[in-house]
Amino acid sequence: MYLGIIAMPLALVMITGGIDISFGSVASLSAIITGVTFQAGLNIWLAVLVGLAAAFVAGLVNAALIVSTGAQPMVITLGTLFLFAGLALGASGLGGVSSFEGISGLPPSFVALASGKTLGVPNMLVIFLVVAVVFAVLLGKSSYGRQARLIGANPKAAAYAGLSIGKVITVSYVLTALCAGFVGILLTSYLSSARADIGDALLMPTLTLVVIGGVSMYGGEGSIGGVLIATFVIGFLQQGLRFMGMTENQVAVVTGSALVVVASLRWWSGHFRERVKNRRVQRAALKAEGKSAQPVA
Amino acid sequence: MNLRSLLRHREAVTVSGVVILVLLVMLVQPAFAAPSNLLRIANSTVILALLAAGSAVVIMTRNIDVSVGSMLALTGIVGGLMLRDGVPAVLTVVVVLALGAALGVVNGLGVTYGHVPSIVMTLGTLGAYRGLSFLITEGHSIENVPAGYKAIGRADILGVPLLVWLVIVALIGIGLFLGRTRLGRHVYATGDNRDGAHLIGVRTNGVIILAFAVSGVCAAAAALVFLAQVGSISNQAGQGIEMRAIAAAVIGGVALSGGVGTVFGAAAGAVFITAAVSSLSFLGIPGFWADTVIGAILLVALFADARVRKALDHRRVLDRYRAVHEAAPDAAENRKVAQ
Amino acid sequence: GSGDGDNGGSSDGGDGGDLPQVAFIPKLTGVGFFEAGGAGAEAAGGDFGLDVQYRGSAEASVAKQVELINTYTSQGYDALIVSSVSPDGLCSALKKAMDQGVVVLTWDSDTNPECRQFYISQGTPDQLGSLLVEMAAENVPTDEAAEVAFHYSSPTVTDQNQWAEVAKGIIESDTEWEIVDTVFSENQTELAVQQTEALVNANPDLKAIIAPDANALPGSAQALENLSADGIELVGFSTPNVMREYIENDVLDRFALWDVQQQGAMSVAVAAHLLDGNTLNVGDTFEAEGFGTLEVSPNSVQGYDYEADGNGIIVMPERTVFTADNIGDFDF
Amino acid sequence: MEHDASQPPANGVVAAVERLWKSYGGIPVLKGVDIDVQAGEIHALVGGNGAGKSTLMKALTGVVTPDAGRIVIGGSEVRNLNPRTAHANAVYMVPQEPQLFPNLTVFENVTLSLAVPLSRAEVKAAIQALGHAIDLDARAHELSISDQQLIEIVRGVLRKARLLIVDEPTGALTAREADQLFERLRALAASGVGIFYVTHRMSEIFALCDRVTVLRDGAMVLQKATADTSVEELVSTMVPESEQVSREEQGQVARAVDGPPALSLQGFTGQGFTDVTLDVFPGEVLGIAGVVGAGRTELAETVFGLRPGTGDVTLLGERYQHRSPKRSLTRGLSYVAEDRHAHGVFLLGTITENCSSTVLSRVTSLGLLNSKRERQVASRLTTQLAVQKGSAERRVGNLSGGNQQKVSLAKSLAPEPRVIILDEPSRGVDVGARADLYKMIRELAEQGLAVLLISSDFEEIVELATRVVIMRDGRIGEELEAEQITFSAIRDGAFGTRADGVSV
Ligand SMILES: Nc1ncnc2c1ncn2[C@@H]1O[C@H](COP(=O)(O)OP(=O)(O)OP(=O)(O)O)[C@@H](O)[C@H]1O
Ligand SMILES: Nc1ncnc2c1ncn2[C@@H]1O[C@H](COP(=O)(O)OP(=O)(O)OP(=O)(O)O)[C@@H](O)[C@H]1O
Ligand SMILES: [Mg+2]
Ligand SMILES: [Mg+2]
Repeated sequence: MYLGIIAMPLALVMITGGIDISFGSVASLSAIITGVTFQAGLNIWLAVLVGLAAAFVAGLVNAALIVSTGAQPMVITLGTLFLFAGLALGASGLGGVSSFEGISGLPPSFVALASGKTLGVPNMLVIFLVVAVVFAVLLGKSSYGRQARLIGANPKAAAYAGLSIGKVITVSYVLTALCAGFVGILLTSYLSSARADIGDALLMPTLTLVVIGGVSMYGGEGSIGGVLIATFVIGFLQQGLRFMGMTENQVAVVTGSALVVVASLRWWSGHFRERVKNRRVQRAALKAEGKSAQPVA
Repeated sequence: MNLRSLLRHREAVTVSGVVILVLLVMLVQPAFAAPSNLLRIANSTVILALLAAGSAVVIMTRNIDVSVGSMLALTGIVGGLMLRDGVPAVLTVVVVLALGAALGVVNGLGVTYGHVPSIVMTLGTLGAYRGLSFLITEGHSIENVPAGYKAIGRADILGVPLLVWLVIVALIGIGLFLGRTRLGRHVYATGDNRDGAHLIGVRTNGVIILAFAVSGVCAAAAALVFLAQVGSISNQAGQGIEMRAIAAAVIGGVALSGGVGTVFGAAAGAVFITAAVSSLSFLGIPGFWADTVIGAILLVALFADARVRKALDHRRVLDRYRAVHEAAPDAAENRKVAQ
Repeated sequence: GSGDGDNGGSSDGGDGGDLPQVAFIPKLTGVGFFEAGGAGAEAAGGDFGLDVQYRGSAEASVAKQVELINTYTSQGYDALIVSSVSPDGLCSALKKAMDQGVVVLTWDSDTNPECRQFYISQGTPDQLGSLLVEMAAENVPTDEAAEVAFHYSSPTVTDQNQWAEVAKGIIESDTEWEIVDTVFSENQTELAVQQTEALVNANPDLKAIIAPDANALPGSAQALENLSADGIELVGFSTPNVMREYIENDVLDRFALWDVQQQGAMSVAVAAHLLDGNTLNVGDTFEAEGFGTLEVSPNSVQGYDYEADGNGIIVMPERTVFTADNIGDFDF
Repeated sequence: MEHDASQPPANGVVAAVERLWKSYGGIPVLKGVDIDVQAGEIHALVGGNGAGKSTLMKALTGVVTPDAGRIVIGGSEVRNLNPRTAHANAVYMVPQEPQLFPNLTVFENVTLSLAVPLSRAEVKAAIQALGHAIDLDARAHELSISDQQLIEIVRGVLRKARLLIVDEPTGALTAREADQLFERLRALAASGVGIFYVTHRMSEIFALCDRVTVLRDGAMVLQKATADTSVEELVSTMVPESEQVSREEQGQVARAVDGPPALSLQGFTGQGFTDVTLDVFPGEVLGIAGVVGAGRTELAETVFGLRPGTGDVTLLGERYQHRSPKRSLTRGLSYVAEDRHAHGVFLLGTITENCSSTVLSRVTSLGLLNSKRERQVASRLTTQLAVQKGSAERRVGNLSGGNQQKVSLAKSLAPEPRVIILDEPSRGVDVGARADLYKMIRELAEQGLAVLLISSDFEEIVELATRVVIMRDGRIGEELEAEQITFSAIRDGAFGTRADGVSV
């Protein structure tokens, strides 16, 4: 779920042809800043706003560097991955907590954010579905999403078509950072402790969801629906395998192989379907001409 | 070669980055530029440089390989087990490199004939290979690599560590292969325009499989270095190193969009990263701030590089147009003659 | 049957036959230290009639551990014995497990005391922190100025930071030493080698490296071997099998550890005692087969204020300093 | 193994396909086509956009795998053909869209495709023989689309092929370069090479080719020696009667001279052109003629706001500084890019998405796309431009070249501009569609649009322009009006031959 919430804006970034690998650090940064400001005496919900603001700024930094230098987003966000992670550590130090302790004592109302239920439905599921709907509409139905897709498909043609490339790209990185910050705060609520390393393990699994969801690394292709399906399928698959008593490493081997096999089958099944269809039209056309088919090669 | 044409070579920019970094740190701590320390940095870079070079070859074909860390672990564990159980070093080296090639070929086959996007394929094997290494070791790390083998890690020729020499030779080999041979040029062509390469008769599938195999061999070579330098290996070895390897390649001028870059650039990028990390101890920056400083160094370097590049490109466009227009009267002459 | 069975949560969930199921969870798998603890725990399972399973994830992360804990809780395991990567990160998951009647213990690395019943400790931070300084002081006189450095896994890991803090405090108050740097190697062996090499080159007058991490210590030893640096004293915590050759090659003189296999086994013994329906409180003693008499200490030995019934710390009786003389006696 | 092209095979037939079928997604594109080419023959292949010409040629070179049918090369059937085996059988195709390696140098681009290494001098000579000098060390992505096309052709002619296929090579070439190409092709044919020549230009068929085959909707509808047929016959078989549009009279639209110019440039200077001053009035078609490399594309892109430039621009009576594509489009200036694959269309997008890409704000309410309005825009434009029938949800990347060009046009017409710059608008457009296009350009002008037409096809300029300026080496040369607009006048101006009194 947590992964899914970041996977969706990340999908957006990748659809514009970019990539953001710094989101784990942004999650940490936002979590720790929320914790530190809370500890300094701020109301927890105001502290959450401060944490989100930090994430917003982090997103702007990513976007500004990428748009202004034109360097590859992968390396820029690698730089900010280190930078934000370091700042998160630093912030916890400045907040007077030793970085390894984390900040606890968060109010129950905040802890209930991630682990509570609303009308019997887990809050996390509600949040996840709301975010999913927002992004599905944004990418599938809005002008912004269309522009993102067109920019990813062909940035030069997008420039010729008068699209505001800088603006769209900036929004996509800022959204990713905001969602990452939000996830950092949700994890803080879930673990009822704000820590500077909370987002460390998010990168690879989130990236996996996005690419399994069918988003192209080179931009222009992909949908939120795919990411959504990937989130649930992978989640259930791993949970199920664990339930069957597999060790983490066996789970890793099985998920890894399943991933590859499914991706391959997706292509091959499409290929065979197309061939069957083409054969059928050909036969029909030949029959109409009153001749018999003579399949060759 | 004047400065501008030098700067146009991306590797040269990365090397200058390293030099500038060394000079800056030297101002604070002269010991940083001591030959012994520079050699140590070179020695520490060997593993990352090999992985970066392998990643670079794959990236040149417009694919990506995030499984290098897992391949390092798996091949290293097999190598470690063989060495520990007394298999001769030469045989071990051959088997490990062959295993690396095989793991790479699996990636390559999945990407070409399996039609799996390379990021998905190698994310899959990232998990699978590491899981396998765990299943082989059952979680135990492999100790007691024979001292004779570990001596390789400390041997030197003319004061420069043997492993550094070996890696330089390997890089030159790969570099010559890519730059000078027909097949090597096909690697670039495939990454630059796969349809176009297919059209002129390049075996693009073969080239891609080859690139992944090279990456696997590089990871296996890195594993052999790991065993010599570290003397033990666990199934955790190389976890998360794939991103650093890719970053090194990109810093060294390899474009993720394919068709551009050299293995020397990738290796220079690796040196840059290692030098930046190890400069911290010399600058007296506590480990606590390490990430912040590394991030800042990287971003400043990228920013400066982008500025230089933009200015150069601008100059080049102007030069081209000037050349076109100055040549124009000439061209008109030719046309008349041709009439 | 389950131990604190008042909630009637779980009898024998899963498919583990009739034996109560116990999950023994390391910070991460693939490290000799944890593997040894796991082996000790699984072996002890047979002695105490428990089905002990050593389960962990390959990376040390809060999220992974929470996932594991939740999985085993919902599968109806009877006891969880965790080496926590975070003092409070696992709290809500562990509390949920306790609410369902699962016996929750920690070993090696503790959580906040309210999130578990008992912590099977290898030693209090005071014991281990001063042990580090004592070992270094064997070869580096405390009354002379000397440069020392720390090297362990990460600024966010709990136990190592606690030991280091105690050690740093002692160094500051009781010695003339100066702490020049603290470096981290994030559980990566090759990084550990490189960090120590850089450390040594950057500080030519360095006299001692204190590496209380099972990965940083062998990495540092290898680095000193690679650099042929003789004048530097290296001490720390790691397992004997990993360090044997460095002791034999005289790269370092001594390092310490507790018997981690025994720690695993002891945790299982405590779990078995609780699953038998017994209760334990601070000050209680009980006989555990093979361990003699164990005593429950208050949480305060670890620096906590928290006090509650059925909650405390069980400290392992002894820690071992390994030297060339005794290392041959150990195999883990 | 390369075959020596100088030895014609015993059998006169170099290559043939028999009963070839190919469908895409259940839609047949080739319906059992039979065609062959003789040694020494130049065989023209013509047909409307999307008739299947390129697909047929791709099948012959193994780029696409046919669903059924036989491919015979040099007398024996070749199964499982792929480009490599095609090369081994000495078959080579110059593709319709350049497929160069953008990051490799020109020299590498040429030599990589050859089995025998060539020296730099040889490559240079080969390029110069077909056109003008191109820097061998330039990277292919720095070349204009016409230069890229030229390099593609050079690759083809240097290749020792027994069967050479050229798919619309002259689309991006000027008359002179085309002439040089023809000479070269004739020489190759004389040495025994069989050549398939795909084109939309009727004149070329009769000037160059021995035999002509007309393809319509994936089926062969006519095959004759060129001597036995006529333009009229070809056109009428290519385009079904019902769809034929009567060719417009040569009569040009009168321009409304009175009133201010719609677009006016004063002392305009930028990369590749200097001190350009010109006015375009509403209702006129101003042709800008010139040879490849004259700087016309740069001029257009600078006005449109894609490149920096200095000097005064007045658009619809207002000064237009701080130019950007977005501002241009909202202020009524559109540009149809020269390189449609790189700049013109989104190959991954659908026809509808392409059409609406320039008017997204108009089909959006409250940030959400109104798909009904979007489809209306798209269907109006696709009908107007006669884009291939079928679903508007097709990917543009799957359309034939000519139809892609129409989509590129549609995209620029969507914002209902007052001034439109067309850069090589009819490249790759078939005869029928070209007539439609010309008619449409005239109509646009009649409706009061100011049209700036950049074209290297001088006939096109003659046919459409009401006024012509000639650009050479980045400067505006002479201006031609009314009767002065003739093919030879333009050619003389463009090549600068008039000044020396050399007649052509
Ligand atoms: N990859 C593809 N997928 C789906 N349809 C395709 C694909 N390639 C071509 N087509 C369709 O096949 C038909 C024939 O295309 P082709 O490119 O052969 O036409 P053409 O005769 O060369 O036209 P033009 O003169 O415009 O170049 C068109 O309808 C086109 O849309
Ligand atoms: N991006 C670029 N960088 C450097 N030089 C370029 C670039 N684009 C084009 N040129 C060069 O500038 C010159 C003029 O370009 P271009 O061919 O676009 O002119 P043009 O008059 O529009 O010709 P045409 O429209 O007939 O192709 C050519 O020699 C070309 O190689
Ligand atoms: Mg075509
Ligand atoms: Mg042009």
